[in-house]
Amino acid sequence: MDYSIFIGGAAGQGLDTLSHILSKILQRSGFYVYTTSDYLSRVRGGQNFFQIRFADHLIHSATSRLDCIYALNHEVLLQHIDRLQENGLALADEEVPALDRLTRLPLRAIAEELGNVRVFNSVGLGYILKVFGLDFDRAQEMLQQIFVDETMFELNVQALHKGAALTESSVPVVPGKQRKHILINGNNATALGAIAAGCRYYCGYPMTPSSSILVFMDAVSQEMEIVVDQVEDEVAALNMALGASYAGVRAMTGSSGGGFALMQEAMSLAGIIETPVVVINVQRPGPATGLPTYTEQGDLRFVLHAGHGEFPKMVIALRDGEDAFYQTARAFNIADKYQIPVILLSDQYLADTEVTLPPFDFSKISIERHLADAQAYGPGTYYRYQVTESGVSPRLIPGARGNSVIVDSDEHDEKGRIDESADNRRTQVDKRMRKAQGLAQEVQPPWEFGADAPELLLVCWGSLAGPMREACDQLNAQGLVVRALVYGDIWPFHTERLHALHAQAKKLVVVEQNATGQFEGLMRQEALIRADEKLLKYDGRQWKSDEIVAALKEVLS
Amino acid sequence: MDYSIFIGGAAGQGLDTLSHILSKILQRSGFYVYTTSDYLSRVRGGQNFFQIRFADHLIHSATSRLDCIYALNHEVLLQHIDRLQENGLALADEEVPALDRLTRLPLRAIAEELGNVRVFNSVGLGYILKVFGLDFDRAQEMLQQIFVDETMFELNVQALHKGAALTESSVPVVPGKQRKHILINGNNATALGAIAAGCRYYCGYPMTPSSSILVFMDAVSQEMEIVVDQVEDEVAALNMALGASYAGVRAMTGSSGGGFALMQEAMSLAGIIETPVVVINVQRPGPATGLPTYTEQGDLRFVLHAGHGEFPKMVIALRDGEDAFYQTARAFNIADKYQIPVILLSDQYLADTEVTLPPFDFSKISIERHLADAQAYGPGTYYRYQVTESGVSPRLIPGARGNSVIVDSDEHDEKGRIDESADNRRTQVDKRMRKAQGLAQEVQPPWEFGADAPELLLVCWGSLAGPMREACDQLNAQGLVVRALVYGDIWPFHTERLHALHAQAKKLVVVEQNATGQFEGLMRQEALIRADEKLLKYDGRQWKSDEIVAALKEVLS
Amino acid sequence: MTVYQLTEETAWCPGCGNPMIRRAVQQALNELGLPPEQVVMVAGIGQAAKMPQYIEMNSFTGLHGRSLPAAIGIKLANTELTVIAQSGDGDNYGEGGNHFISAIRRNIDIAHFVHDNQVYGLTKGQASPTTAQGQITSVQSGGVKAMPFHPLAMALVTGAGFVARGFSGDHEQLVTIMKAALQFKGYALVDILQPCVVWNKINTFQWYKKRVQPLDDNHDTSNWDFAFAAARQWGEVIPTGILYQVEKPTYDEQYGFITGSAPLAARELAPQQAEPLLQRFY
Amino acid sequence: MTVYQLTEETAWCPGCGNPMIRRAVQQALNELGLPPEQVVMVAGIGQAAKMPQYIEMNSFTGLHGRSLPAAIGIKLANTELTVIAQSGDGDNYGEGGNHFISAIRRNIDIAHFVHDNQVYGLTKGQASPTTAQGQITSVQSGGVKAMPFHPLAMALVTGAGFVARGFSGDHEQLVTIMKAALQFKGYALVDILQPCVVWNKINTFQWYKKRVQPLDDNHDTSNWDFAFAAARQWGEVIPTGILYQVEKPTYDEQYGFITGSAPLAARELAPQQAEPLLQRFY
Ligand SMILES: Cc1ncc(C[n+]2csc(CCOP(=O)(O)OP(=O)(O)O)c2C)c(N)n1
Ligand SMILES: Cc1ncc(C[n+]2csc(CCOP(=O)(O)OP(=O)(O)O)c2C)c(N)n1
Ligand code: SF4
Ligand code: SF4
Ligand SMILES: [Mg+2]
Ligand SMILES: [Mg+2]
Repeated sequence: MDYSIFIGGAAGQGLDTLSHILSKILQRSGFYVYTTSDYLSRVRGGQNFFQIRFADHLIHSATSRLDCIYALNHEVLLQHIDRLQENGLALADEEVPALDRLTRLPLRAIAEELGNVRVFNSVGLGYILKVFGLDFDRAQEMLQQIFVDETMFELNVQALHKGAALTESSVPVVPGKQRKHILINGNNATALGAIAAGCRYYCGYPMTPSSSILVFMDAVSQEMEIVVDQVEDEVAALNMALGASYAGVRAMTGSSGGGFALMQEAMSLAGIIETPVVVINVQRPGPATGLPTYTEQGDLRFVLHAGHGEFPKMVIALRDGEDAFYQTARAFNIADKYQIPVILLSDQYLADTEVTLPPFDFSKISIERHLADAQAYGPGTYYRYQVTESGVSPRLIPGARGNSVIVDSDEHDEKGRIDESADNRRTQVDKRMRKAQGLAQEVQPPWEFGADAPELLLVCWGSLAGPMREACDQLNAQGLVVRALVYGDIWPFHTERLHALHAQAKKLVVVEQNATGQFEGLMRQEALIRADEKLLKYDGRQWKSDEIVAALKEVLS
Repeated sequence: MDYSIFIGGAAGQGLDTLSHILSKILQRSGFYVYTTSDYLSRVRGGQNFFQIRFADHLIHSATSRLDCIYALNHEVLLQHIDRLQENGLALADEEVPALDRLTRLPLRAIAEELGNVRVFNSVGLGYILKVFGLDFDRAQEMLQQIFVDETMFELNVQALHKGAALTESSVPVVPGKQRKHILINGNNATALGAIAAGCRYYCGYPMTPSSSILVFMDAVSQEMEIVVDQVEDEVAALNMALGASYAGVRAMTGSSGGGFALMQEAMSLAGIIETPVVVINVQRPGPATGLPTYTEQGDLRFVLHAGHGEFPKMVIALRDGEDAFYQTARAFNIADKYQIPVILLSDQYLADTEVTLPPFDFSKISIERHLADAQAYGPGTYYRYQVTESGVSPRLIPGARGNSVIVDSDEHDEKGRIDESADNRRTQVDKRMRKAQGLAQEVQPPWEFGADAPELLLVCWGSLAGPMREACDQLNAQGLVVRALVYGDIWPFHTERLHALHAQAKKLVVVEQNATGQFEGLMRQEALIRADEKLLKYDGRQWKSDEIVAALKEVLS
Repeated sequence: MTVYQLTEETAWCPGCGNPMIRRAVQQALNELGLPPEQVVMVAGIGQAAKMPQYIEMNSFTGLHGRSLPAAIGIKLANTELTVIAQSGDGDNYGEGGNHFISAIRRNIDIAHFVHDNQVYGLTKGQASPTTAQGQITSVQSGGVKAMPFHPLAMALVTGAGFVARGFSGDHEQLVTIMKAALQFKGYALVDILQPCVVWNKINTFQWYKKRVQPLDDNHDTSNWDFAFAAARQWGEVIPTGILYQVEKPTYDEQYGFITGSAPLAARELAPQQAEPLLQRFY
Repeated sequence: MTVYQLTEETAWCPGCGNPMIRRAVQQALNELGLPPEQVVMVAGIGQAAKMPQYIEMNSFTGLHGRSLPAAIGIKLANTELTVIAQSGDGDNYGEGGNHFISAIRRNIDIAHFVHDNQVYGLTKGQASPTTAQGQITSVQSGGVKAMPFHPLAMALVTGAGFVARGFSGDHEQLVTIMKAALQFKGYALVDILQPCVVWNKINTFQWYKKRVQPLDDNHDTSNWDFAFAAARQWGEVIPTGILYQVEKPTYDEQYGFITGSAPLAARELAPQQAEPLLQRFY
């Protein structure tokens, strides 16, 4: 069992609420849910849509085919009706012009009859629930949560039932069995990961699609005792986070490409003052403003080479909600251990897509601060940049009696004082760069899916994990012998498995969500391996599993 | 004939004036001159020095060995006396403690006798001129230029002669014959190139070592009718330059790494609005503040991947003063032709080193604006982002009656209006990216020096050109069969000659002025060629030709 | 009226103040008879900054917070252009705060129209620098902690020669102010109170309507103290109109060569004209 | 006196005002008996910003223009620290202009000491935002075209609770001001007039000396209008001292949880404390 319901219309027509309610009902009814959204950069109007896929088995991607379309206007219907499955159902209000295969319902009429046009969507919801034979108790529960006002709640419940009364259950649905999953999007998972890791300071400047991290952090700020701050600009943001980290708290900031661009100088500062910090770039298509509400993996190389000058850093691409949670928490440990900036690379697709996942296991998170013991240092004996074999110097935070904690953006000596001599420069560069050796040990291999001795090796990274995983399954099911590598840790770069599988496979295809194949370039640079083919998508819409399959077949044929 | 004179002391002791006068005397006496400087980031004190090399043949590098040291204090003398040649001369005032091989002179005593301690250095200058049998007329000419005040001029001339009277000419010097050369540093050459190219707008925020471009541009602003503006910050700078360029003038801005870092978002803006602009990054060692007055090639990859999102750009590393002039002028043509940002990559070494060069040939500069003809467009028929085969759209500037010139940082349609559809996105990305094909045709091959069928291939880029050229000559003279490739155009990357020579040579060694071998990584990425060895220097001091020779011999042995 | 045509569709919400401001700009430009090829509108990013999308004219829509730098570059390159920087409060007083100060200090000859809805509209209602202290938003769920920014008082203190406050709901006054700003030689700030019906439920149309009070037509616009007091008035009464208007030398004209003959953008370029500069290096 | 030790050597020029300011900071810290482990000095980049190099204390020398953001981050992470942001006029009013406005609006509890030599010292004498209009420099060979920035007036207009002007040549007053600023709960601005003997030949020690005039010790520091007038006075007489001092709620304390018990930086971290947040997603 595996269905996709499409909800489309203009911004401001309540699509998001409807989609949220329906997704939650499906989750609470025990299905696996995967809800993607497609919205324009505007507050009202335009053509937006949500696509809710649900199934009785694990799912990892949106699909092109639709089983049900609920359209709030004519345009959106026309744009997507081609994707409707043979037995699919297209629904719209009577006001929408007639169309082949379209069922027109008196949604508005019923709502008006009930005395409030705004319950329009609840009529539609009732209809859909009924068609799929879904649980009305769950629906009522959700409506209660959303509509705090008792009369509005009652009205919506009535609308629900009026809608249901218009039809019969007609689509075969097996009862959902997965009762314990959470439904969460990537940004919230990231925020939870940060909080679990003990992040006490999060600041940022609003920027789609990163803003919801700021929103979530703010919402729990008091409860979790986290300083959450909307600041004057992104230049300030990273400098502030570094100040907070220097003073001893775990600190993080985030933005999308344009805001991340404004953090470049401070990124470099993190490098030389060796102050840990976690920064997330939730990518959207560029350049500049680009497509603010769509998705892309276009900042990979920009992020990899962020900041002027040379210093060790780590770059981790988040692959799905679960990964977002655990990797974000891990990022703080690595940042602290090596006293470096760790950059998380996410994207709008991962940020906004809501997926059912096993509840995150907070007991798996450990907090490793790697702070030095102030007691160990007699007065005046502490040197912030002490030269060590690992390149990591003992880190104290201000407050140690008798010892100053001095950080400086100029090249400095062990104590933290400006020293422009050639000898000192070499010593300190070498010290900082030695951290790269330890860091290389931390790198986790890419995820692998599919057949063991592959003829075809697929390589991708980040949020393509889900679609790729499904595509890989489908390809293998169709008789190809395919294995997929999905990179999470991007830098340092992991080469071992890539070399091994490349040696086995006849063909290597890289799949990316950008126009230039940025990861493929990195692969050439680090592994001297060139892809045989590159599948690149850069229209702002995420690869779906079936699209990958189709595109692959085309290049292979 | 080939001598190096060292002038060292503390900031504020007039080293720069002395060095400038001596360099000019040597230039005007017909020698080839190569003056490097080594100064700390402070206005007073510390240990700074200048090194003036002059010869009767072309020279391209500083050298380690010194023929004359003029030291204004004990410390600087101690630090450098080891570099003095066997017959070399070390000079200092009597107040400096005695030292083996040091000639102590009554510099201060004579100056005081003349009634002004500040003529101290002219006594020293007189001594040096005499020792090397140099022309006193030239000296007087220079003093006149520097000391506008008649009494000060007279006093300095007297000092000069008093100094000369202390010694005899002892160093064999052949008369210089090269009368037509200019003496110029890289930043001034760059500024001249920009002005020759018709740059009408230059803005920036002071930042060592880029500031002198701003200073020069300001000095000639009225004469050349160029708007030169010190602005509030580097974020503003590039946005302003883009505004100016949109309005129709050739515009440029510049900074060093930290300031360049603040221009990242606007770099990306240039990419999507397709507005030509030239930006120079005069590199200094990072990260962050780093070594503000020293040199490094540490920003290569940062610059290459500047700006979030994907868009075509060109990166040109300047190799010497002449190259700085011609390439800067060329950058404007390429920026205009492809409507892209062109980034010039210089560094403190090139910026500050003063070299005698053949006068720049302004008749070789052509100005190619590639502007469309407003007359060709009937009312409402002009589309700023018209889709073309080359990817380059006709460019009008505001002022065309009946047609609006619309640029937008959002993804836009041909007219310049926001269009977030997938189709339009692909169309516009493809259009922009097609420019890369034309751009690839513009790429100039790297410079080549040395033996024809090399056993050893040396590869470097940018300001290492000079030292590398000399090193290459020396190695070949010593019987090795060496050829050097010196990259100027960095992006798009030129591979043909590299592949050809790599196939011939037994060994490939990359020489860079950074700690991680950034260019070598690019070579792996673009040519799948890994260097056999990397010679990396990252102490802020430029490779000298003899140092390259020595380091090479070590890795080869 | 065929110039400065307005698009039929916009992405603005019904009830939003932006369309009103658009009408006012259009009318001001038309009444002044400015030929559209001589006018450029520069915007940042935000709801207000979508303005150039919806008027047929030369435009430069750049980065969030950076409309002023781009506008300055344009003006210096071609002083014959009438340059309008048009953007939101977040854009100009938040991300672009440093440019705002600097534009005033420069007294560059541009008209600066700020749509001040006291909120970040496009990004869904976070506090802007002009949001009241204590106001609750999606990211300030505990209420805004910072004190609000006072653009007009700031401008006056920093030496602005033209300072005005408009209201999207007072069309006629707004047109008058805009015309004066466009004709003013020097930097002219017009802070325009604008309701955002979706994200700002405090400073609604009614809220503004009740408070705005046009200044007496005959008040002395050269009286700085009066203007300063009016700029700082923000309560039951919010004075609107041209608070202050006194010309002083502009940045652009101080370049000397910039005006006269052709605009810089139209001057001939000849490399050899620069050759005499070589003399400095012989 | 063994705490806050001064280094013997500095890179400052003989005659520079910076060493005087250093002595004043040291004395103020010592007289207040602030334990050095509880104090952090934050600087940007510039001659003034070298200060932390030359005093033995906790310090964070960050980026040019960014001392305030770093200082704010530090304060929010540990409200028990006394945080001093100490940097130049270029740093704070030029590159860092946006942070300056924002720090004032936040009323964050830090002391802000600006060495105002009306020039960019470290980079060799270009105009800073406080350089007088018309003054000639290496990059403004035709004279500065922009009007100067007025930090004190700006701060008052933007709601600062503590605004003072010092002079590096009046040691005693400077120490008094600094002590008050350090003890003030909230953002405290001290603009310190400081001669730069190398790059500013106009605003010399003598120039300042002739003009500075300490305010009457007993003047009412809660009188905003008086303070504003004094802030704007810049001519034959330049009033110095604490112009204004009135406490209001600070940004930090508005977080509620931030004060009390241990500073944030010292609180225990336990991942499982966050587990209840999962409830929101069932
Ligand atoms: C560097 C950068 N940061 C953040 C954003 C996201 N952003 C776009 S518009 C906006 C706020 C708009 O507020 P305002 O300027 O007041 O305009 P309004 O939408 O209210 O008209 C923000 C934060 C961006 N585009 N670029
Ligand atoms: C991003 C950036 N831009 C420019 C610089 C170069 N810079 C260093 S200090 C300085 C000016 C310092 O002036 P001010 O803050 O007044 O300090 P002063 O030296 O006068 O004490 C500048 C422009 C820099 N370090 N970083
Ligand atoms: S969200 Fe607010 S500012 Fe934006 S269009 Fe709607 S009403 Fe106007
Ligand atoms: S240059 Fe000026 S500010 Fe810098 S140390 Fe010298 S006198 Fe002081
Ligand atoms: Mg707004
Ligand atoms: Mg200064």
